[in-house]
This record gives sequence, C-alpha cells and structure tokens, in this order.
Amino acid sequence: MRKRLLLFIALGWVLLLIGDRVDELRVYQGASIAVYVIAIGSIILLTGYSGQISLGHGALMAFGGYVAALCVANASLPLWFAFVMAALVTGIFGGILGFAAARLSGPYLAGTTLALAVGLPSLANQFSILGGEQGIYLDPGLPPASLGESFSQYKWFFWITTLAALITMFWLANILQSKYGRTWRALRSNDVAAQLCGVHTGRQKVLAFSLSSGLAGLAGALLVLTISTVSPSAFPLSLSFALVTGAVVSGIYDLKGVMLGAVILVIIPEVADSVASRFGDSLKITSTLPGLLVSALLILAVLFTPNGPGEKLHHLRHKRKTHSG
Amino acid sequence: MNLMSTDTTLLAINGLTVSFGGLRALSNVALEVKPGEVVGLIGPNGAGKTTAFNAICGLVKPDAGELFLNGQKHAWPQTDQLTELGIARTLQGVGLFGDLTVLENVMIGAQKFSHSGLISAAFGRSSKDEKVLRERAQTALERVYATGIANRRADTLSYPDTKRVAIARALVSEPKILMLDEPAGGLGQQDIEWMNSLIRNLTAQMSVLIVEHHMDVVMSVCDRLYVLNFGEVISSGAVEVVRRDPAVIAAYLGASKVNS
Amino acid sequence: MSLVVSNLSVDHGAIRAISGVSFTVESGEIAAVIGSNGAGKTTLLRTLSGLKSASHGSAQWNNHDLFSVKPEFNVRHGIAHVGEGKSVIAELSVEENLHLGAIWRKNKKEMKSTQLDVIELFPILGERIKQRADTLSGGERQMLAIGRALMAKPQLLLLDEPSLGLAPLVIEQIFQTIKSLRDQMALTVVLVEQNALGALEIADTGIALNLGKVVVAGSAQSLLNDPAVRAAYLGY
Amino acid sequence: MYKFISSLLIGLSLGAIYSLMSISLVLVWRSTRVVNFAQAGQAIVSTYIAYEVVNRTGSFWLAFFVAILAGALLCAIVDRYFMRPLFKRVTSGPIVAIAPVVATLGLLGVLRAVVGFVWGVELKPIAAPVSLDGYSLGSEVLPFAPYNALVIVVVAVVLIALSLLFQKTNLGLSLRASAYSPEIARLSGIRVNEIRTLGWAIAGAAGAIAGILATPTSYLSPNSLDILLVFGFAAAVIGGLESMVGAVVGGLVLGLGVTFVSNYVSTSLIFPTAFVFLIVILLVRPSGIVSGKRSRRA
Amino acid sequence: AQAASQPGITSTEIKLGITSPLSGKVAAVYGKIPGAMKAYFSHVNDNGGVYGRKINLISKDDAYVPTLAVKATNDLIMKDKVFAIVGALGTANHLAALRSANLSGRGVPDLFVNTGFSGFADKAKYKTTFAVLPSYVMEAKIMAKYIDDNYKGKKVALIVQDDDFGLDAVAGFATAGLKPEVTIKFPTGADSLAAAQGWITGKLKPANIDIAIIFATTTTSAAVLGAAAGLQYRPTVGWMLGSVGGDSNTLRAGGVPLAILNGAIGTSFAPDPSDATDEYVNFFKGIYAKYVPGSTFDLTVLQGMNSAMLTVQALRAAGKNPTRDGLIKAIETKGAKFASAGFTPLKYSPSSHVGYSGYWIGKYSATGSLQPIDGKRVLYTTDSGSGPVVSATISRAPLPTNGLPTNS
Ligand SMILES: Nc1ncnc2c1ncn2[C@@H]1O[C@H](COP(=O)(O)OP(=O)(O)OP(=O)(O)O)[C@@H](O)[C@H]1O
Ligand SMILES: Nc1ncnc2c1ncn2[C@@H]1O[C@H](COP(=O)(O)OP(=O)(O)OP(=O)(O)O)[C@@H](O)[C@H]1O
Ligand SMILES: [Mg+2]
Ligand SMILES: [Mg+2]
Repeated sequence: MRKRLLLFIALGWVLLLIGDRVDELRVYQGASIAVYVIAIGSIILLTGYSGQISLGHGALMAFGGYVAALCVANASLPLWFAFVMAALVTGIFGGILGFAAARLSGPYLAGTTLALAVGLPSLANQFSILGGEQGIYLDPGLPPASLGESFSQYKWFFWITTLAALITMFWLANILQSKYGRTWRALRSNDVAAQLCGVHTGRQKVLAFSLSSGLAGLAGALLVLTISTVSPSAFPLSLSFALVTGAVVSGIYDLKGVMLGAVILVIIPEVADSVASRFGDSLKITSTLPGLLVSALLILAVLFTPNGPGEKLHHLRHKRKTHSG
Repeated sequence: MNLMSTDTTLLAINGLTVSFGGLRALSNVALEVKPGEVVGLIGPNGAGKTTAFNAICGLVKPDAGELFLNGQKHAWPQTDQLTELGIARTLQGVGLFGDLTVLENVMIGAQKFSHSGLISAAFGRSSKDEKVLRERAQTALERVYATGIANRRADTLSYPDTKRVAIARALVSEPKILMLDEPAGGLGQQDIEWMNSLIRNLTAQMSVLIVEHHMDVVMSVCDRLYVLNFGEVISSGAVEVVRRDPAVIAAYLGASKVNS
Repeated sequence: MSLVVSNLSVDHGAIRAISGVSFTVESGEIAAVIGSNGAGKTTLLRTLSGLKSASHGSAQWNNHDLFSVKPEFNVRHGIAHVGEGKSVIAELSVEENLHLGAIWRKNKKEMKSTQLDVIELFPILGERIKQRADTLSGGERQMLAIGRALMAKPQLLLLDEPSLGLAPLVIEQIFQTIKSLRDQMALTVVLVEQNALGALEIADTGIALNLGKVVVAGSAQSLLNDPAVRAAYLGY
Repeated sequence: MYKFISSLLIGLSLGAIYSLMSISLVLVWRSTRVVNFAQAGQAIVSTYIAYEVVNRTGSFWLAFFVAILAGALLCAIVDRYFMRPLFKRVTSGPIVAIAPVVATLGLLGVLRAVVGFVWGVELKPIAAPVSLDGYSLGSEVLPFAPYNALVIVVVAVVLIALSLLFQKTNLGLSLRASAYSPEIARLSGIRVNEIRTLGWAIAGAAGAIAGILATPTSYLSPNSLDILLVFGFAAAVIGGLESMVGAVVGGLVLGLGVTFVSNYVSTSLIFPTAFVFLIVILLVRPSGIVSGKRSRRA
Repeated sequence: AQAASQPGITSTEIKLGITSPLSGKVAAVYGKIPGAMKAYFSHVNDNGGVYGRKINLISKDDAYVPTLAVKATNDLIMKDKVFAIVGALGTANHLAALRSANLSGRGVPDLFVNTGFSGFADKAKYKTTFAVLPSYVMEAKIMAKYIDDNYKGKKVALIVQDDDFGLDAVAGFATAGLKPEVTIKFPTGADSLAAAQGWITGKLKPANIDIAIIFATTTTSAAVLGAAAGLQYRPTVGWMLGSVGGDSNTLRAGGVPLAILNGAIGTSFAPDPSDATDEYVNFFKGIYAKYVPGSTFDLTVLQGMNSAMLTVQALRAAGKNPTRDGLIKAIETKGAKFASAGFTPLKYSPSSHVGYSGYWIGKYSATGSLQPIDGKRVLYTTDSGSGPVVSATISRAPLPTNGLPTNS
C-alpha cells in the first residue's frame, strides 16, 4: 500500500510537470481525461467487479453535476465541498437505485439503467431551480492569486481534476484489492456460494452500485467544472455508451487501463474532426463519422482485446518469453 | 476446543415441510446432529436431501417446521448468516468462484474474521486484516493438502482439487456444523479414500452432516443415518441398523449393497 | 460393425489429454472406459462425438468416419452422446428435453412411442414430465439426460459417467438398463465410468486410461481380475 | 368518456408498436441469449430500404415485404459474420456477460452511421398504405385510424405465428435448445449455428416490421427508431424477456401507462413514468410479469 | 501591418469558426447551417473576398452536446486560431462554450449566435457576443399581442417543448399577460404521433380551444399537425406556429399533409423561403443551388446565408486591417444599418447586442408558404424584457448588387 501511495504521488508529480509544459488546449484535454478516468473507474468497479451492467452512468454523472452546481450557485459552498457533496449525494441516490438494481440481473439491469439514462435528464426541466435546458452556471472562480498571473483557468481545472482522479484512483485501487473487491468478484461468479460464505449479496451489490454512483457523481461534477455549465444535454445517452466503451477498451476488469480508455474517449472526436475536414466537411461524413469511430472502436475492442489491453500485453510478453526460451 | 463439552444437540429440525407448487418435496422431517457426530442423510434421487440442506441454509422457504441450534429455537436463518451461526456448507455442484484464485476463494470463506471497513480499505489500512484472512486460508488449505495450488485460478483446477478447495472454503469459517452435499461424487477411488479420512479427522472440531450416495463413504464415516424417501424419513439410527432395514434396501440400497 | 479408434491424440492447448489411443469395440458390446480423474475419459468421448477435434488419428463406426462430419450429423449416423454432469437443458421441460433427443427425426408417432419406452425405463420422468428440468434432483437429471439420448434410437451410445450422483439402487438399475439395451436392442455402448466395479461388471471389454494413454485393455473379466487395476481403480 | 376512450385507443396503438420492437428483442434473446441493441439499427436499415422501394415503385406492400426480407437477411448476416466470431473469441472473464451488450451497441452505432452516410440526415417520410384518418364515433373522430387497426392486426398475426412457431414446432424447440445449451442441442442433432442464424433472421423480420410500421406515423432518420428501441426494450423487460406474450403485454402496459399519465397527469412526465413503471414492476417481479418459475439455486 | 498580429488574419485569408450539430439527433434540422454559410462565403470569395481576403469558415461538430461544444470552440480558438466565431448554435451548447472558453475574457468575437435565447444579447455578461435571431421571449410576446389584438378572449392552448425555448416562450407569454387555458409541456423525443393525438383528444378538444400555439421544433409541429389531420381536428380559430417549427419544407418531409397548415398563423422575421417575389430569397436560392447542388433550400439555409451576409458586412465595416476589437466596435456602430433579408430592424448599438427585434405575422397558404395576411406584411417589434410590443414599418435595405455588400 505504501508503494502504491508513492506511485500515485510520483504520478501526480509527473502530471504536474506535464501540465506546465503543454499548451492550453492540451491542458484542457488533460482535464477531460481525468474526468473520464474517474467515470470509467466507476464502471470498472460496477461491471468488472460486481458484475452489474449499467447503461445509465451518464445520468448519474448528470446527477452529480447538478448537485455540485447547486451547491456552488445556490449555497455558495466552496468548490471542493461541492465535489464532496456531489459524490456523497449521488452515492446515496445510487444506493437507493441499487436496491432495485441488486434484485435485477444482466439484461434487466441494462434495461432499467438505460431507461434511467433516457428519463433522468428530462427531469431537469421539471424543476425551475435546475435551470431547464440552459442549465445552471457553475462559477468555478479564479485560480488562487498565489499561483501567479499567467496561471490559466484551464490549468486550474487540470489541477483540480487530476488531483481528484489521483485520489479516487488510489482509493479505488485499494478498495478493489481489499476484501471488498474480492467479495464483489465472488458474488459475480456465484452468488449462492458467496451467500454461503457469509456474504450479504444484496447489501454488497447495493454498496457497489452506490460507490460506483458516487464516483460517477464526482466525475459529473468535475465535468461540469470543465464546461462551467450543467445542462441536461451535456449528458446524452451517448455519454453512457461512451463510458462503457471506455471501460471495455480499458479492460473491464483492470483499473490499470483506465488511462488508455479515457485518452481514447477524448481523442475520438478529435480524429473524427480531422478526418471529416479532410473529406471536405460533407454533412454526410461529419454526421456519421464520430458515431462510426466510437462504435467501430467498441466492436474492435470486444473482438480483439475483450479483456483489455493488459491481458493482450501479458500474452505478448508471454509469447515472446516462450519463443526465446 | 471446548465446544464439544455440552451434551445438547447442536442442530435439530422438527416437522420440516417444504413444497414447490404442488410438489411436496419434504414432509414433516425431523433430524438431529449432536456434537462430534457425523450424520448421514441418504435416500433416492429426488428424495429431498438437498432440499433439506437448502431449508437449513435459507435457500428455500419451509412451509412449516422448527429449527433448534444448541437446543435453542432459532428462526430459519438467512443464507448469509450461516457462517456467523457456525454452519458451513458445500454445494452439490462444486460452486467455486471460477475467476478467483484458490487462496482468494478460501479467503472469501473467512470473511467473518475481517472487521475492517470500507474507509480503512480505501486508505490501504486493511492489510493487517488481510493478513489474518490469508493465514487462516492457508491453514485451511493445509488441512486439505492443497497449499500447492493456492495461487491457481479456481477454474483451472482438476476436479478432485476443486472438491478440496470447496471443503477448505467451508472449513475456514471454523464451523461447528459442516454440511457436505455429495463430497465424494465424481471422485476416483483414491480421492474417495482421502475424503473419508479427512471427514473422520474433522470430528474432533465439528459435527458433520453429509449427503452422499457413495455407500463406502457413508458406511465408513457416518455415526448415524437418516434415510429420506419421497420427502419423508423412512428410517433412522445407527449405520449398521439402517443398512439392514428392509425399507431402506427396497427404496435405496438395492439387494447387492447389503453384504458388501 | 464396430467402433475402431486408432492412434488417437487430442490436445487441450498445450495439454495432451489423449495420446496415441487405439481400441476396438465390437458391435453389440459394452466397453467400459475407466480411469482416475483427469485421465482423459471425457475428452475421449467428446472427441468421438465430434465436440472436440482430434489432433491425430481416426475413429470409424461402421465405415462412417466420425471425424468427417460435425457432431450434429454424427447423431444421424446413430451415435448418441450423453455428456458429463447431467446434460439436460435446465430451462426446458422434461418433455421438451426428451423431444430434443428425437428432434432430427421427423416421424412424430415414432417419437411418441419411443418416449413411452423411455418413461417406462425411468418412471420418475413421467411424473415430472411438465416440470422444468432445473427443478429436478441431481439423479433425476441424469436419468433425463440418458433418456434424451435414447430418444434418438442410437446404435452407438457414448455415456460419460452416468452413475455420477445417483443412488445405489438407481446405479444398479442404470447399469442393468445399459445391459438390457445391449441385449435387447443390440446397442453398442462406450461407458466411461469412475465407478469401475459397476461398469466392468456389465461390460464386455474394459479399457483403463491413465494420463491419456491406455494402460490396460482386454476383456472386462480380465480387468476385474488384474491386481493392478483392482488396486488403482477398484479399491480392494 | 371521449377522453378515456381515446386515451385507451392511443395507448393501444402506441403499445402495439412498442410490442413489435419488443417481440423482435425477445426473439433474439430467446434464440441466442443476447439483448440485441442493434435491433434499432437493423430495423432502420430495412426501413430505409423500404423507403427506397416505396419511392421507386410507389407500392407500400412491396416495400413491406422487401423490408422483411432485408431485415431477415441483415440479421442473419450480423449473426453469421459478427456475433458468431464474437462468441468464438470472447470466452472467458467478466467481459463474457457484457460482451453481447457492448457489441450490439457498437453495431447500432455502425449501422446508424452507414444509413446516415447513404441516405443523409434529412427526414424522409413513408406514406401510410391505408388512411390515417380516425374512425368516427357519432360526431367525434377517434384517434384510431384504419392504419392503427392494420398495425394491431399485424402485431396479432406476428404474435400468433411466432408463438405457434416457438411452442408447437420442432423449429421452435430447436431455437430454444440452441439458445440455452448449444452443446446439448448439437448432440441432439440440431444444426445449432444455422438454427441460431435462422432465429436472428426471424427476429430481423419482426424488427423490420416494427420499423416500417412505425414510420408512416412519424418520419425516417438515422435516429428515428432509437426511442422505439428504448421503449421496446423496457417493454420486453417488463414482459420478462422470455415470452412473446410478455413482450406484447409489456408493450401495451407501457403504451397505456404512458398515454394515461400524459393525458391525465402531465405530459412532461412521460419518461419518468416509463422509468418508474419499469422500476416498480421489476421490484415486484424482478424477472418481469410473464416470467417462468424461478429456477432453483442449489 | 497592424493586422498581421491578429489571430486568423493573413493578407489573403480571414479564418472564421462555427460549431454546430453535424451529427446526432438534430443534425437533420441544423446540420445545414455551416454549408449554407459557406455557400455565401464562396460567392463572396469568388468575387474578390473581403478587401482581397478570402473567408475560410472552419466548421466543427458539437453533436448538440455542451462538452463537445466547449471542446470544439477551444479547438477553433486555440488550434485553428480563428479570428471570430460565427453562427454558433444551440443554447446550452453555446452557453457552456462561451463560459468555459471564456470568449468574452479572451476578446473573441462571437457573432450572430443562432438561437433565440435572449441571454446571449446580454452585453454586460458577454462582451463579445452578438445575438441575431429575435428571442423566443419576443416571439411569444408578439404572438400574445397579435392574439390580444385580433382574438381577444379566445381560449388559447400552448404546446411547448419542455426545454430552453419552450420555457422561454412560457415566460414570454406570461410577461405579455396571456394566460393559456391549457399548457402542454412535453419532453424532447416524446412527440410521437400517438402522444400528439393524446394532447388533442385529452386536452385540446375537451377544453374547446380556439387557438393552439405550437411552439416547438418541426418534428413536434409535424406530429401535432399530423395527428390533427387524422382526427380531423382544428381549433375553432386555427393553429399558430412558432418560427422554429414553422418551416413547411421540413414539415412536409415529416409527412404532414400541407392542407392542414392552410390558414394557420405563423411568425417570421425573414421572408418565406418559397417567396418568389423576394429578392433576397431569389438571390440566396441561386447561390445555394450553385454551391450546394441537390440540397433543399429551406428556412434554416436562408437564415444561415443571411448570417453570412451580415458577417461579410461586419468584416467590411471593421476596415482593411480588421482587429477583434474593431470588429465588435464596427457592429456596435454600424450593425443596425447592415443589409439583410430580415424585415425587422437590427438593434445593434454600443449599448445593445440584440439582433432582429421582432417578427411579422402571416398565414400559411395551402402550399405551405407563409404569406402576409391580406397582402399586408404587419411587423411587430419588442424587446426580451417587459417592454411593449409595437407595430413597426418595414425597414429592410435592398439587396446589394449581386449580393455583394459594399459597405465599409
Ligand atoms: N426449486 C424447485 N422447484 C420445483 N421442484 C423442486 C425444486 N427443488 C427441488 N425440487 C424437487 O424436489 C425434489 C427433491 O429434490 P432434491 O434436490 O432435494 O433431491 P435430492 O434428494 O438432493 O436428490 P439427489 O440425490 O438426486 O441430489 C425433487 O423431486 C425435485 O424435482
Ligand atoms: N477444456 C479444457 N481445457 C484445458 N484442459 C482440459 C480441458 N478439458 C480437459 N482438460 C484436461 O485434459 C485432461 C483430461 O481431462 P478429462 O476431462 O478428459 O478427464 P476425465 O478422465 O474425464 O476426468 P474426470 O474423471 O474427472 O471426469 C485433464 O488433465 C484436464 O485438466
Ligand atoms: Mg441433491
Ligand atoms: Mg470426465
């Protein structure tokens, strides 16, 4: 554990240095990556470990985003506290949902969470405090003056999101390696046997769902920070699907891959853009390309590295060893 | 170990009745397990043996019947409370967690000895707890001679090894009552003999309730037998008595087994 | 008319589960294949029915090359395989499981009469006929699995540990059934068994496998008398 | 009274369309244990093909049958060249449970993109083959037109045909057996791969029917069936995923529920209603209203 | 020489950027805007550009998702280094982009935002942003005024999408003191024919509505009008359509029998895209057919080209060596005089970034074109606050020769 802590601190240091050396656009992308890291981590916890499928994590992110924005806009709470609240309240909300979720398996859960993803954002228009389609402005404030004049807003976001990502990944890695992670894997594989071992499967599933929701809520709050605004359309169904894609690309079972998944999610629109502009911006191409890329990637990932790049690498290394040996 | 000192029954059930829709799987079944005893539950296929286990383990809901633990009346337990009550059980199918390692499988069985919470786990503070679990798991694996496979994934094991691990996973919770559902099923002769001696050795620390079709095993490890047929106890008592009971021979053993 | 297996080798990835196995089972005989856990018995049967592909060697049944077609067509050549571990479809009813066995035969009437025969053999299946197979007890499922195979009216029956988890009386019945299938219907049976004693008692020939190789083969009686076999597989 | 009757009729017509999509999802589930999210994609492709046919020949019914064929063929191809390799490759690990979900989601995206590329994103109409003008009851015109009657008749026919197919024929048994246990099915002489592909083709045909019947009352665009997919899936889940009747019941329950809430409570509660419906039904019956008996656990 | 230091400006080129939904659900409706703008810019470029510089419009997809809009806007500013953003689309999207990318703080001109959300004209908050469309609030107020003038006391129903402009409209009607008998709010996507049938049979009919206002996107208008056709239903006075959902080309594609539109009241600030007597329409149509052959010319295209024409005038007004500040000043000082297809005056001034300030009200013909009532185009202007609605006279400048502005 001590080793992991040191590793994360070192990683943070490296990221800090990188943040100082790249331009503002990259810094912004870095912040997005950090957000996705947390969101994908929440899917890995839920699906890879406890075996529950969620197609509605985008909606949970929205939930967290609104909580944070309300905290800042209405209660003028400090930013960090808003994030903590986002994680907590979404976690509690997820726990309540989890009671339903714990009783459902596979496709039933997929269906329910899908309905959540479609239904929840439209609720935002029901309550005027949520600001309708325009949403609510989340005033991120200015970076502390002590960081200097030239310290840009996006760098500030980058610091916040990266720090949050590092801390949550540290916690998550620890939890997944502890008896909790083991228990979730066990009940995913055989829930009767797990019960006989003294595992309260319902409670554990709810716990996993709740934790995962909390993480999603935090990711949502951070996402809202990077765009300064929370509105229903920022959390479309495609976001939920993208998160699943990211998790599959990362290796659904493997926290180490989250960086890759997150980077890819950020890069895809970029690639789509540049390819589309090469083909002269025809509406037919621009309208189909981004969807095509995400989908194709998803398909390639399940076909070729179903258990993540980690496994693939492991195999390659293994092969090389047996070849040379 | 002091738990054998009382003379009360460890486990008793009375008037257990279970039905599935129109099918009455168990009717008015009674049985007892005393400290240090190995009690066999035998009977034809479909007689209701596993169902009786399931009722005790909270996996089916009885229509009627009472349960006594240590002489005290107790509600039919929730499945996940069994280990706390000192009961552990193996499944008729093996039921290991396929993508966990053997050690992890057994550590799950030892969960009740871990008290660290989520927060301390998050901060990586549960390592002491983990160590306790690991040591206990290792000890349990030693008892079934399976330390060598501790780091293998459970779904890569040979069949006899899975049986060992399943027993280790049950043993690790230090039960007072161990329920084994067909422990010898599918094993070869040598492994069966090994299983026999293991079960006999266990009685120093616990009572065993066993369902088994392998008569050699039943005869050599059990102190007493209950015979179920069509959900009813048709015979019970000492092994030697039961095996000669004509009703048992007719319903279950068949003529050829009587003299072997 | 015989099952001829020659020089058969089968691999599971890097593991060679069957290596250079040859034997012949004459038509109308029961061949008991015994061996400890992991000896390769199941692999042998799965290869014969085509579920697993062989690495080397051949297997012929009455001049039909077992490896030349997919497993679903081997059934049409009279070869039925009952897999290890209660191979029934849990979600279907008992009746549907039975129908399944005869599904490739188009004659419905014949199917009905075969079903009656099977139920006569295993009366409990008649009682549970509308129940879903996953409500059956372990033993009941095993009977259903054999019943399903018999529905195909096979000539060659590949049975993988039919006695697994059955009550002694039923085991005896099943072995007797197998015997009578041979005697009355001239069925050829390859019987894979952990229960070596029971299997050899009804078998004509015996084949003992160890680590994928044939260690002893011969008449069942000779195996029963072989001290090495007795020590290793019979336990006395 | 008029309000009640018309809500009822609207709910039924809406439910009938949900049911169709739901049936096609249930079909794939039953024949391969896959929830086919790509169904909306497959249906959209076949519906665009129908659109082309209508445009060129003017015949809705020709287009209808072409769409069915196209849907069946496309689904068969998807199974043969996409799902089958997938199942071959993905055999272990936690991904197994979600791989089909993920793969069909991916496929949905690809099919949508293809459609967008070929036909563009502009909305396209398909004219109804029979009148969309409501029947009248006395002086009132009901929200129920010959076209709605047609849809309901088609749903009924599809339902009956498929139920008979599944429950009464060997093909139906083969389909179910192949889904539950390919190996045992093979050992029983069933050509599992072909049968599964056939199962997909049948589902594709049903999905194509859903697509083309849903379009005359709305319009066609690469995304136009997405909401239908969500509601169809919800209906299938409510119905228990296993049974055709469940799918229809689920569809009708959802159609009626949504309509009544929208007409009597608030129009803006449509999605939340559907969600709450789903949750409540699943809490009461975690495997749907028309589910088989719970299987034993040990 | 000065101008060389301006981002996006070289001696031969002016780089502009636009973000819009080129993919996703609304691409069908709004995806055409960049193409329309480019068509007009190509025309200008082929005729010498703006003071010798060609306009290069870089278009990015935001899929109507705020996060992507922020990303796309950042890309435009930091990677492509455009001189200005023009014609950005989608309220929530552009709000996010504007705030996160801090267009105002960076001084990036953000011209002619393509939404009717009134907040974009808030000069105090968004120094560099210029609205162009009249706001939804204005539209609602004007509709209310028209009803008050012509159908006082009639029962009105309001069908609005439960999102930005729907709720803006609700607010506008409230400001104008119009109390709808029935208000139907529905979530985006829940606008199927069946749902619309329910609104009619469950709400409009029982309440005996005289005027039903559909203030929603075209797909919703299509659903409602389609349902009405099937039910042979018509509010006693008739339908009234908001400008967003009132494009008959799109309605036709949605399967609406145009006959049902006949006599419906509609609003617009621009001419009807099928109005063959309008010089702007004819000109834009010709250009569009030349540069984007095969695509239908509709209201969205018209608006896109119109914004492009305003952009060219703004660039010209900023002078031979334009700067970002200069551009903003130029619109503030000269923008109200720009030639454009819009009939209502542009309200640009040093103190206002409001664009068109009103609508004309017409009726749909049997072929779906919006025509002045009794041959007279009646204009109304107002503001997005509590100001009054007043009738106005047309103040449209004539089309510059060959559609090429010569202002400076
Ligand atoms: N969930 C259930 N639903 C319906 N019937 C059931 C269920 N569980 C068990 N049964 C029936 O109850 C009877 C008893 O089954 P049980 O599994 O207890 O038998 P068993 O004695 O363990 O048999 P075996 O030795 O073959 O394992 C059987 O006839 C079985 O079909
Ligand atoms: N799918 C598989 N993948 C890898 N190895 C396998 C697989 N199936 C069997 N093996 C290996 O092949 C060998 C033979 O196995 P097989 O199942 O044929 O033995 P068996 O004689 O049937 O044993 P048992 O009596 O336990 O059923 C064993 O070493 C086993 O571990
Ligand atoms: Mg049993
Ligand atoms: Mg075997």
